[in-house]
Amino acid sequence: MTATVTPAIVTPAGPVVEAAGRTITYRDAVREAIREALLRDDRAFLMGEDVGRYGGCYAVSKGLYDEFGPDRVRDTPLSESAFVGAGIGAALGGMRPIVEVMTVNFSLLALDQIVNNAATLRHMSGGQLGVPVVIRMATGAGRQLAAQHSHSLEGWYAHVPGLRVLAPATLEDARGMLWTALQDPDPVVIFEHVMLYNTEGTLDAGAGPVDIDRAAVRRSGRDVTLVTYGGSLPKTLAAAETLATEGISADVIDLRTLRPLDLGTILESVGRTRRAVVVDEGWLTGSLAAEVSARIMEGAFWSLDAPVARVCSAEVPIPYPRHLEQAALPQPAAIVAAAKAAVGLREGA
Amino acid sequence: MTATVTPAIVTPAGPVVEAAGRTITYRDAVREAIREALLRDDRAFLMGEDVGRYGGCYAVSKGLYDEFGPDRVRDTPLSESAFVGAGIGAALGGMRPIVEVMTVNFSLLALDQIVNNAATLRHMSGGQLGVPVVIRMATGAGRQLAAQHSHSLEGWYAHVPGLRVLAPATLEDARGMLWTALQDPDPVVIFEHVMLYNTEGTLDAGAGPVDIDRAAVRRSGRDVTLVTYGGSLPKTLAAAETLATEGISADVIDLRTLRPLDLGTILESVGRTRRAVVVDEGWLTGSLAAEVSARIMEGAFWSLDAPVARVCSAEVPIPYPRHLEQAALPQPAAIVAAAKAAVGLREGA
Amino acid sequence: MTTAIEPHHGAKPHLSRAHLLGLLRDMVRVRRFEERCAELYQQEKIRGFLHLCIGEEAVAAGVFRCLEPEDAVVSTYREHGHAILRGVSMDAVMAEMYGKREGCSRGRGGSMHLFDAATRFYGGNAIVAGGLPLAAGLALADRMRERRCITACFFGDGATAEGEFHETMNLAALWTLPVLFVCENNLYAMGTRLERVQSEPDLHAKAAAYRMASEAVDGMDAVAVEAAARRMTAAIRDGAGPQFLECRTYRFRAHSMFDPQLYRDKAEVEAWRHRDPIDRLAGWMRQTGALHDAELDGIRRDAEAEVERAVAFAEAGSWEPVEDLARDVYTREVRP
Amino acid sequence: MTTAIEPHHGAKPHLSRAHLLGLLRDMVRVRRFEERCAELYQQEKIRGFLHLCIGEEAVAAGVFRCLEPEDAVVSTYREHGHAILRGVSMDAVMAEMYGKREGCSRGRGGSMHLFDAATRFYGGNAIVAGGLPLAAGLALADRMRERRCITACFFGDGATAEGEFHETMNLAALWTLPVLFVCENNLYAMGTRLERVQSEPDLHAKAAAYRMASEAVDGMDAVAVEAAARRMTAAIRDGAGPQFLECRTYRFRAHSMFDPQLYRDKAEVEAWRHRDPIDRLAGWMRQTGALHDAELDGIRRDAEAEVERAVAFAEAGSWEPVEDLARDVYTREVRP
Ligand SMILES: Cc1ncc(C[n+]2csc(CCOP(=O)(O)OP(=O)(O)O)c2C)c(N)n1
Ligand SMILES: Cc1ncc(C[n+]2csc(CCOP(=O)(O)OP(=O)(O)O)c2C)c(N)n1
Ligand SMILES: [Mg+2]
Ligand SMILES: [Mg+2]
Repeated sequence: MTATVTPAIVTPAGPVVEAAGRTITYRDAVREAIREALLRDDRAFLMGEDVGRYGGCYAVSKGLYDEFGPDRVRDTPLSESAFVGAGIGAALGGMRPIVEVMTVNFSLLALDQIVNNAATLRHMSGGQLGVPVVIRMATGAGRQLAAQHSHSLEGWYAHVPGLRVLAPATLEDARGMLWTALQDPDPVVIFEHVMLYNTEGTLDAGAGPVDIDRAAVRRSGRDVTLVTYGGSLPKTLAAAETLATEGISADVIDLRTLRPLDLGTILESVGRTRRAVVVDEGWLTGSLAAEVSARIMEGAFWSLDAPVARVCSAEVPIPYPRHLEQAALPQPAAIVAAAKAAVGLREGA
Repeated sequence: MTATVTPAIVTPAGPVVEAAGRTITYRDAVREAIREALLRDDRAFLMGEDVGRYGGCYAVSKGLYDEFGPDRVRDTPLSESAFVGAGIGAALGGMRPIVEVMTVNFSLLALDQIVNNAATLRHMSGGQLGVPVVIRMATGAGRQLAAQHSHSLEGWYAHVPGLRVLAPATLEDARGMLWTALQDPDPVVIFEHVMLYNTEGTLDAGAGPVDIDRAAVRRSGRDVTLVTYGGSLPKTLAAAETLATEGISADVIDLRTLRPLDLGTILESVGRTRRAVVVDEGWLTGSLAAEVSARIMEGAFWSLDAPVARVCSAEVPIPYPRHLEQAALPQPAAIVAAAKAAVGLREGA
Repeated sequence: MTTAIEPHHGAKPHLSRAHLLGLLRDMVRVRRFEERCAELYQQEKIRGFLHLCIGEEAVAAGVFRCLEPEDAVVSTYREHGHAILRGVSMDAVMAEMYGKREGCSRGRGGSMHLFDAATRFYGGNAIVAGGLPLAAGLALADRMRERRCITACFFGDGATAEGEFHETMNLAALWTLPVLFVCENNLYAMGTRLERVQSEPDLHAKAAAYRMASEAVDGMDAVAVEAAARRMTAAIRDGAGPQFLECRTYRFRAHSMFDPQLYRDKAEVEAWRHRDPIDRLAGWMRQTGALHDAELDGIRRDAEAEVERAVAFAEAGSWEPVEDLARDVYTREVRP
Repeated sequence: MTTAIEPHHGAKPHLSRAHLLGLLRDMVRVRRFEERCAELYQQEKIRGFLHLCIGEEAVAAGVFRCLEPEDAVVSTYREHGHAILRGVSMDAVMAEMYGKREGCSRGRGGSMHLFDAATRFYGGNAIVAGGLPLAAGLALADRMRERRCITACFFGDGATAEGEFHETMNLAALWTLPVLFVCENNLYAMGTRLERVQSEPDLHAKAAAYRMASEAVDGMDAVAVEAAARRMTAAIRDGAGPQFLECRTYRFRAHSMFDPQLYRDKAEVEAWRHRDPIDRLAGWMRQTGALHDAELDGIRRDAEAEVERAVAFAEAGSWEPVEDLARDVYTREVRP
């Protein structure tokens, strides 16, 4: 039995035209992407806790078990290390596993496999072995799930050489990144923010794979660059909207790929606006936002008219009650304030 | 049975006078610190793989098993999650466990316990519970142990609210930080760089507990601030020495405590020198050095005469052969070059 | 799948009428509390994840009768019953469900993270099997401090597949730690049935791999649970080392409030409902003349009243001020 | 502690003289290779951690006779013997020990990380028990691709305490994956003896917790190992699911080159040395007239020559240029 990969009519990378679109949720978009993968590549299969009969803890894989059966939509025991490691092993063995970990907090139980095996095997074997596994997981807060279900640890994954890390923030990316990731001969980790699953929008019926090498400018402006990704994109766009009403126009950059970072897009923008605010749901200290800030320091220091600011989560285990949870997370008001402070600091105040 | 904590003649915090000192290794200093803890506090015990009969994989606990017996120097099965978690539980139950994890790479297997339990229990329980555990582990490269034994992940731990993270780089700190850490009602993680264990020096016989709240200025200078910690301190001091011969005088700051960061000391120095280089054995992207750079950006942007530079590890799983391993790690020459570049860039080149 | 232990068995403890009434009262209180929680969830007074133990009350009722005040408890995210029967005030538990400052975790934890230092109730742990190492550690501390108490550690059938289960079982058995491992086997881990994820679905048999004593009991029978737990806790206190108690039970409701239960037949649920632990004990007591209808009504009314008081308490509670968000992350505040 | 399986047993495979000579040759090659490595370590030609399997050669000798070229292998950091008997060229293994570009991992891995895609040798894994999930995954891939091959997965006694062992055993048994789990029980995990860290020191008994077939054999007896491995691999190929083979063996040398061995008596080591797997097979063959002294000398000389060729190859090898440090971190180079 040899691998069958069916070529499909692939829409070119880039924003999909909204014409002929249909209304769909982010969750549906992820599901369609998984379905396409299972249809087109018989080496692909989905594996994880409750992905099958239950339909996925966030209902992402609903219906796929009935369509593809228990082999290709494979329920696993509660054993994150074993099934993530088995995904890595299956990738070594020529499959294209899509492994779902319910939530980034639980991925700590599988981190040994991801860091010590998936990320290192190619280099450590002198280039002989490849691990084309895709690991998807939910991340982020906002559903009042408290301190053991609300972390945003994607910055940690972005620290690890050997991994590629994606954070789809739009319907197009939720729909398109998976197939591209599956073509990657190296391990890819995809973070889906829990607050995005219910996002609705219009997606072209022919929407397909997207490029995963470049950050996207989601809104163009002159005065300040707002850099963000994932679940913070809607908040950042809302902040940009507010800023616009106050006469400040913002470039909004969606990183999309957290590793490797597309520095070109960031530096080009900061070179124009001379100010930047980085928005990231990770805890402030040691956040991915720190890396972006340091890179801007290194690559655009002489263009800066103000220090790069960060809007991140408060340094607390996320608490349960809504008012405290929301207070702990980056909010549009804080982004607006940081952007205004940056702009106000023009000409070395 | 109630807890007995024997007061000891504690030398005041701060540099220990070298008079009346004896020659001793970093390894010996850590051992003495553990011994003191076991002698003074009957709630303290050491637990980990091969800490007992074997004497510790880096020979740190040699002799302690014979002196204190199998209850207080407790060999564990190979099960990082269970014994680190048991340390957390024992701390909840009123003990003062010192848990040794052989190497930071293996600590990934215990990360769930450290992040989801140790770091969150106090906050999540509304302040009712405390976890006074101390977790020690070796970190870093330099012994040609290759890609699964050479990571420097202390920056990850420094990201987690609820943890305190220490990196003793000197004999005094190796000797003195443990007792202070054991007095902390919250979890403390201590990183011992593998290349420091054999470091020899003179230590005052009465050396004891040291403060863990402040960074230390290990060398004073005017032209540039070099910020570092742990195993990179000797390299950074060597670089400062070279710089001095070329007429550049450097402040060398040893962070000592990686969380919470002592920003005051860093910003005071950078305010004077107006330039900084951060040296960190972690992989560049997402390193602790990024956080330090971002903090300097935020706190001292207007004082900077050059972008803050970073000297970190190359973004590769550390390879085995010596020439490649050394090429992957921060070296004095790179630190010197970065410092000279920063100084050369005076007056906005 | 159930064992032969029945209320009329010989191994049972002193089954005074008062004792049986106590068991019944315990289960009714938990049941009523959770039914009310389900309503409050619909009203959005309670948010986040809510896991009910309705149908499984006999386990907590039986086990907690065997614990002393100095003993410790480690539980899961399905722990309302455990907390209440451990003696955490229902007011404080309900206020916690609301996220109010008067809650037993100051509102920070919610349904999944109930804590109470006074009764040594160590959570409320929402990482499946993540509580087990804590239990071993608590027991180790008690042993090293020469306290004669034990730690009861609850977890589900799903947890037994996790590495942390295995590592902790070995550690506890090796060090003969005073832990009662209570596996609440309700046949499902979320939507996945036991046999689909366990190569050995006879869970208590796993204890043999650690030379740990184990037993499986009918978890729908509070008296059977208590009888087994009493034997085991006595053995643990006598230094016999940890014991593994598998309670075969069933949850009548969804896994959480987001679960359409497509993975099991209504008929299966119905069949188990016929074994409702409350009806069963009440029925048996009535048969033997140990319970009159009026008494059961009284128990229900009392529970109802207690729950309503708790709701009122929670409603009247206050919100933690936002300025206190970072309180209790550390004891000493040394932030930069 | 050893089982009754002896070379003169009935269950043994075709014990042709050539076959026995082959087993002997295998063990001698590995032994000589590692003795030379110990010398090279003293000369600082080899650095880092070096774990020798001297004394344990019968395990690899017996098991690898039962593998087909398409089968996969997952090993530990004590894997020189596994790699060599799998068929990785000794030249490439020795060059790897030196860290040379001609090494089987391009010099990047060293002693603990031997890899060879051509013989499906998947490491060389230095996280204890970290290889087990990989083995399950490889076997799953083979099953899904309808390849009839199996995966042999080696690990030590110490590994069986880790959560990853437990999780993988369950997964493999549940999915009837074609894995041969080979536990090299040498009684010690570093300096810690089995009974001090395992509540159930009879390791093969642990397989029952997963309904997995298991067996313990005398791991100092290559023929016994081969006989058991042959039965088990045949069963696995026939679809019987994973099998657990415990080989009771002993390492004659230190855990690594940094180990003063304070944790065990010289007498214990001596006693085991009397069961040296090479002497034992040679002695038995001599007794039965299947081996002449000259032949054994020949085998030794051949091994010696092969090892010296490998040393020369390694010495003549080249260093990866520093500019290629970041090569092979990713396939596509898309660094910023
Ligand atoms: C480590 C981990 N993995 C996954 C989850 C998500 N999850 C929460 S409850 C649950 C099912 C647990 O089943 P079981 O142990 O039988 O307990 P029950 O819910 O039936 O009481 C799962 C998969 C989790 N909380 N933690
Ligand atoms: C997860 C992990 N913990 C600890 C270590 C350190 N370590 C390396 S080998 C070893 C002993 C392993 O013993 P065993 O599994 O019996 O194998 P053996 O060395 O006896 O062949 C230990 C503790 C490690 N490599 N990985
Ligand atoms: Mg269950
Ligand atoms: Mg061993």
